Amino acid sequence: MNRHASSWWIRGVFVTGLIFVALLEAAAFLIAHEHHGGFWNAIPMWDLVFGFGGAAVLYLAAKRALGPLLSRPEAPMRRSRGGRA
Amino acid sequence: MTPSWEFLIYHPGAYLIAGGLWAGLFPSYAWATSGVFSFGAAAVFVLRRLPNLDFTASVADFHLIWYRGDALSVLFTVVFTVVAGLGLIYGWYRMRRGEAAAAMIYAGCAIATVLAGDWVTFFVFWEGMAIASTALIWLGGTEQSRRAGMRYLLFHAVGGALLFVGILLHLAGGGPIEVAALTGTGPPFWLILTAVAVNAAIPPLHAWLTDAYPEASTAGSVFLSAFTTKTAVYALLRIFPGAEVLVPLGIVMTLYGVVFAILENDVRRLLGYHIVSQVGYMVTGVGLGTPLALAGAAAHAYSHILYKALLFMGAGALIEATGFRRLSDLGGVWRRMRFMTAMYLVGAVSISGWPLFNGFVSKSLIVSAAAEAHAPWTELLLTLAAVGTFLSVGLKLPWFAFFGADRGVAVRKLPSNIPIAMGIAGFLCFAYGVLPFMLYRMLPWEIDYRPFTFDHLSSSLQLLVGTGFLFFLVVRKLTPAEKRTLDVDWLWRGPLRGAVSDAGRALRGLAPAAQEARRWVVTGIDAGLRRAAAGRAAPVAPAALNFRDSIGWTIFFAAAAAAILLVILDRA
Amino acid sequence: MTDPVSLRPFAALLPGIVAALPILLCRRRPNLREGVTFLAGAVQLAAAVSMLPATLDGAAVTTPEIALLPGVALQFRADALGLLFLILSSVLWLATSAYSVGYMRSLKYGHQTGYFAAFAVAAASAAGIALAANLVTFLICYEILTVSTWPLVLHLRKPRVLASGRAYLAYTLFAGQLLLGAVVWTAALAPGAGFTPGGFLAGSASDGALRVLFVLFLVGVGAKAAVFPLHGWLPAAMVAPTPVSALLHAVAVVKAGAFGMLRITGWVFGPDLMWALDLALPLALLAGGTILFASLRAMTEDHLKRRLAYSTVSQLSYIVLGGAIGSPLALAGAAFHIAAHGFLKITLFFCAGSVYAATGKDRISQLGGLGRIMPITFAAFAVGALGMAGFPFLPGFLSKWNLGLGGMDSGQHWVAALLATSGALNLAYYFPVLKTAVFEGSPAPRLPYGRTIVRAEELPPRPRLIEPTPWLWAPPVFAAAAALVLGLFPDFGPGFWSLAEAAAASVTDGARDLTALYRGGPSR
Amino acid sequence: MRESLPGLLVAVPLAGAALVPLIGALFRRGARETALVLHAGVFAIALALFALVQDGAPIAYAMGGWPGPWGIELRLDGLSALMALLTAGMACFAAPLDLSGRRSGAAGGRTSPFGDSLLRGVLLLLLAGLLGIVATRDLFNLFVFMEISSLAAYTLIAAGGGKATIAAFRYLLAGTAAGSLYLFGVGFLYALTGTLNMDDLPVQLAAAAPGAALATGVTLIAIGLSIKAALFPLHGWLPDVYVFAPTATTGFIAAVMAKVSAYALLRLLGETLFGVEAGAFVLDVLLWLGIGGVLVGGALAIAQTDVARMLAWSSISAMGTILIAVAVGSELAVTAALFHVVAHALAKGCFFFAAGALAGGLGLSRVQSWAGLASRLPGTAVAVTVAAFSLIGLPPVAGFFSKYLLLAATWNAGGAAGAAAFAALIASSLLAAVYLFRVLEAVWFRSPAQGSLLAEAPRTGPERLRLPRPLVFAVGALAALTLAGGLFAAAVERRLPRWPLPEPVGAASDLSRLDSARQEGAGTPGRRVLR
Repeated sequence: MNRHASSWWIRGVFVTGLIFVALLEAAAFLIAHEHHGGFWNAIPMWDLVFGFGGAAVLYLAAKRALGPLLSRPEAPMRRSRGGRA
Repeated sequence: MTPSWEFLIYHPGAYLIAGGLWAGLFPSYAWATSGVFSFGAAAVFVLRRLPNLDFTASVADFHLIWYRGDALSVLFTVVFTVVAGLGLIYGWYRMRRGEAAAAMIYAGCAIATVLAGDWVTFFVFWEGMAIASTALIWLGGTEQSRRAGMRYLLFHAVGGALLFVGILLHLAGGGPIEVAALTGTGPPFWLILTAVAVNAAIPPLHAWLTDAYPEASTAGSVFLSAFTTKTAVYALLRIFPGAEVLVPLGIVMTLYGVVFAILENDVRRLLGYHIVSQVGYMVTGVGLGTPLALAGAAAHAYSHILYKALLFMGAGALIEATGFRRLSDLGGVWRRMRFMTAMYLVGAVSISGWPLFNGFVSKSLIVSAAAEAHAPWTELLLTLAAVGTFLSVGLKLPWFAFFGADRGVAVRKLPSNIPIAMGIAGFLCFAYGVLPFMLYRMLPWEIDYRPFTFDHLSSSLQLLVGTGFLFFLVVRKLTPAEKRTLDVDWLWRGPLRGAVSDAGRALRGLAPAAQEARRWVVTGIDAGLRRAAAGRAAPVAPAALNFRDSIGWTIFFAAAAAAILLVILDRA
Repeated sequence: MTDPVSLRPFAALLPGIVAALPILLCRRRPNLREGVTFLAGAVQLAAAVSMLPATLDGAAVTTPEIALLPGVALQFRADALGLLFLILSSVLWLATSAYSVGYMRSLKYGHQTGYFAAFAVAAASAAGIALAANLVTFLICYEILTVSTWPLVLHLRKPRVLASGRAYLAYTLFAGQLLLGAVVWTAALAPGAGFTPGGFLAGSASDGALRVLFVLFLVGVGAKAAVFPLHGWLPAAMVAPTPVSALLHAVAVVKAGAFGMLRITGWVFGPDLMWALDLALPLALLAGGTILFASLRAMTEDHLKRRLAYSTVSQLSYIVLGGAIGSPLALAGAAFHIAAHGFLKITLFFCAGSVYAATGKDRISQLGGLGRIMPITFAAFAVGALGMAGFPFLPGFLSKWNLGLGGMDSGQHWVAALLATSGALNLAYYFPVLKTAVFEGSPAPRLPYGRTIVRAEELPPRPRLIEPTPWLWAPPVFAAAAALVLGLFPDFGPGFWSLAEAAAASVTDGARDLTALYRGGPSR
Repeated sequence: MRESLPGLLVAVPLAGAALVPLIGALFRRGARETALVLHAGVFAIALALFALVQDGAPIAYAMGGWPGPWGIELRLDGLSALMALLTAGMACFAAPLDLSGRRSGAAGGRTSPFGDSLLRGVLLLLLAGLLGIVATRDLFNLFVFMEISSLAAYTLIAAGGGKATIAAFRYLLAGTAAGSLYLFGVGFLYALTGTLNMDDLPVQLAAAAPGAALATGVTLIAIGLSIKAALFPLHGWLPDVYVFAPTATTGFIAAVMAKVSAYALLRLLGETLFGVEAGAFVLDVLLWLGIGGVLVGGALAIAQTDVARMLAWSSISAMGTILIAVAVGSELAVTAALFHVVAHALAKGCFFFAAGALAGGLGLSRVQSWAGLASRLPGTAVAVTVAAFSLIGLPPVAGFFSKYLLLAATWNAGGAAGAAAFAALIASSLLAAVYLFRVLEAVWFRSPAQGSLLAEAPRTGPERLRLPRPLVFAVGALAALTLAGGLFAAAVERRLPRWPLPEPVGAASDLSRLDSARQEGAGTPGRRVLR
């Protein structure tokens, strides 16, 4: 059906997310203070960065490092793409 | 305490096991009835808050504490009962009676395991779970499910064997018969820990899970997702609170699971990796050993059972509706199964730790406990795992399965029991998320923890949003490939299996040799003697005497003996 | 307590022998003939049970000595271990007789009269082995058992069967002659050679001589107990009709060997002497090796009965292992395993035979889907398989548990590990049978291209049940039920567990209350 | 009456040997019946003697009224009474049979040149000779009886015709050599001591200096009797004789003849000459030869395809067994030897009668030709099975108990030789199991070959296979006795004479007591220290 739906989604989520994050960061900067644990919690916007960066690290670890190493083709008999249009 | 069988009245597991046996033994239509009755009865006694009593009974000369209703076991009993009921509803039309029977017995055994007060009872139902869940996997009905079930069974048999030896060593060393925290770190400690680690799917002992769970039927995997690993978490909480070795193991689990989940294509296999990951939190919590951490582990197990069941139901609904089980075959079906999509998303946000959902209130207990225990790296890595969880379960899976490019997969209408079960599960995830004290007050450890601080909310949300940014940045690269990821199960599906079957074959290969040797001994003597005797024992020839002849030899020997003896005696 | 002297043990021995003649005479009236068998079995069982109270009180009903030769007497005594074996074999003889009726008739086998007659004699000689009070009596019954089972092994009279029969004889007669030598030797060392709890050979000869004597005994009874490498006859003997494999090659004959092993280690040498002579550990290791070897070997067998046979090889070594270790719990576990394995293995053999009688299939790979059309049979099979693996509260568990604890008592911690490994291996070779029979075999539904999930409604319909005649399914159900009862209440009925405990306590001077330490309930 | 019984024991069959052919010649019939009566009478005499000597006192009969040591004395003690009883008993089974029976190997059709009654007389002569060997106390008289029995045996064997004639001739060669050697040996002893009386000889020998002459005498006697007893490696005459002789003859001589020679060996070496160094030495040699015989006989029996030949080699093995026990010579060993003599005689007689009946009457001589026997001749099959069990030594038949006693005796003997004998006896059982279970397998579990006699013969009706009634009686009775000997082993054992024998009445001998080990071990199983 609509094969280009994904771009619409991405755009929407991006815009909404950006606004949300901006508000969130502002509030956090103003209100939040009960940090504990590692020194990094004192870094502003740390959580946002960590969410992005952490996901990137995991993505890279999985897709770039482990994927080529560990991915093997499925049994040829079990391919299924395009079976049901 | 005099042994009695009265406990059977109070034992929710007994109802489920009895119901399962009934369902298995009698014609098909009986399973639903027995399911309702057994689950209902179990639920009644759970709702009556389970008497905090011990019941013992004597079986086979073992005086067993069949039932020990303290707070920890009650917590798990409650959630097990709930999820058993949900699973029965979910599988109402899908399950055939054998499957229902296996599922009920499986659930009953899990409940009985956590209620077991002594090691023998514990072992009994631990093994019972393994058998019943194997049957459940086998009832998936495909060749893959049968093979995976066999591997699963063997893996658990090894685990059970370790547990058996560990218990024997523990008892022989004078340890108490009650299941309690082990003191000392001798062989029993490590044996039992390894056995529990098998069930808890701690890498590298985890691959049975991702191998077998996707191969069960859709309803079967809902049951599977709930009991075995969480019983192991219970066992860790009971037996190994504060065992420091668990912290690194747990952290490894959390990350291992998410990394593999990012690579995974099969829906339920992906979710299976997330069981590994989530149980990692609990393992870490047990290892941290502070009351908050232990409470967090217990609470997270509780939450996890609910949302993971919901996720497996969602995945199952997807598979049932479309017939496909891999992300690369799916996409864009949300319009045709909106409710199911929504409920799946509830599960996804729960597991990802979104505020207002139950994962948030329990996972944060463990992370906070790590922080309070001044284990910042633990905290950091657990947070990293949370990021990965959201990335794969919260974003990748729904994106490629429900949203994303619509591949026009036909979706058939599902019977209403499926949305009902998912609805209840989703509601529970949400309810505990907004009313965390409902969960906290059941915990065996007194905790004073407020999840909904602004700081906590804001950091969680930032984290999730940050992850979301990355996801949409690399979404095309995340497109699941039609590939299979090698995991440690390669070891025993490949070399180890080969080694065992080679050993068997080698021994079998000895058989012809042994048989040949036997034949040589039995008939070879025969044939050899015949050959040897061919001349000597031949029938009489009408010719005159000669030395080839037996009479000739006789006379020769007689004469020779006489001569020799005479010579000897003459000398003497 | 002095042993009451009575002729009652003969009442347990004679029915089988006496019945052989009327069985032969009733050749033309099969129902009457089988009636005689049942009557004999009932009398034997009743006689056995009647001796139970005295035995449980710690006294053994003993017959007067019947002198055979100077210093050689025939004497029977119903002590705890013997009575355990006797009651087991009596009960299972009755069950197997019923099963034989169904099996032999539904397969229309010939020579049934000779079959039942030989069976009766074999049952009687098994009873004689159980009750033998001295080595000579044991030997005589042992040899008669060999000879009386030979026609049963050869029942089908095909060339391959004849070859197996020769292998059977080659092993058992060879062993019997070595046993004869050992018995003569022992009788020379200790006149009378009566079984004495705790052994009687200590100090009677040099260590080296006693070791050689033990090796003779080991080969003599070890061949029947199918200890590696003397196990070859057992799989070969699977050419016999299934009831024969069931009773004789799962219970009577092989148990006679394992039982003899217990007698030798516990009542001739005695655990203390075994350890003093450094024989206990090698024997235990040999038994352990047999357990592992046979388990691995069983996995490679596709022929169901042969797989069961290798399983028997493995399981019998549990008993040998317990006898070798000789600690109270290990002996109790080993003695109890005689009964436990008896019920479980006979269940499995009955099931294998029922499948063969109903469908003509005897290979595991052919069993696909049969579990769904023979649910009773395979339910019983599942009980047997789980019990073999030592699943809790099936009887195998109790024996394994005690063997493991007994091993630890003697400092042999590896025993527990071995038993656990063996349990896992048991699952590995029994459950594929269930997997194949119950969970596969119906033609797989043809899935639409790309689909990998079977929907409920696509599963094939349940086929019609083909459970055979009750004569064929009732005995396995009985045996499985008995196994369940025995697992949950090991003292139910004849009190197998009490007997096993009493036997172990008598050998080890009752030095320790067996149950106190580990099963005394909560320690608070 | 009591005192004359030993004389009657020999005289009755001797007279009968003349009487029966006479009746046959005069009346044409009645010879068989007369012979039967005489056999029964001899058996009755033997039985009476056996019963009478149970009190331990031997019964002596001085021939011609001349007492020993100058006269020839016939004396029956427990040992000889037992042998006499066995011999006379086995003869009773052979007596009613057709003594000129054809064997499959015999040249067809031709009847014996002798009349039936003559052969019956010869059988009585054989019996008289054997009983004489058993009864006499005189060395030369023993030779005479030995020759009588041998000549009678040659005749009976040759009556089989065909190859039996050749076998008989070759037996004659070996037997004559044996007799000659024996006679030489006796000559040496006589020259040395001037006496032939078995009671007097030890007394005289004690006075005589040991030397080469004595040793030579002992050795020659031993070799001569060993040939008669078919002791390995002097057994060569035996297989052909047992295979080709007529059924009745085989059954009889296989059961007792070699054993009577073994008895003579025991008498002479174990009793009369035991005090002589050479006598003890020869016994040690005999022990090892016995071991060799046990193994070689058993092994070559396996190699046979013909039932009778297999049984013949089995007999060689059995003679080795008996000689082992004789050579061990303790009380227990001799008891064991005697038990084995009885058990083996019964079982081997049974088996040979059956084998002869099947081979001679039906042409079933090969092991494989017995396939399916049980379905056509079930009674014979059962009897053969019992006999086979006894030969192997399986309980509960007689052979088991003799095997047990033999093992106990050899074990008690100790030493390398004792251990070797022990091992050899166990091995012999295994070898016997190999060749006898092959027969049993064929009999019970193999199907007769297509077209063979057993396959064609109807199972019921007048056309069904049957054996001659006297044979059925012999086979059945011997099998029953074999079984009874096992079931009542204690009773049998109790009636066996004890060794060393009680002090001979009126003998001045003290040499039979020279074996100190035996005296120490009196009452308990004896232990002769073996070299």
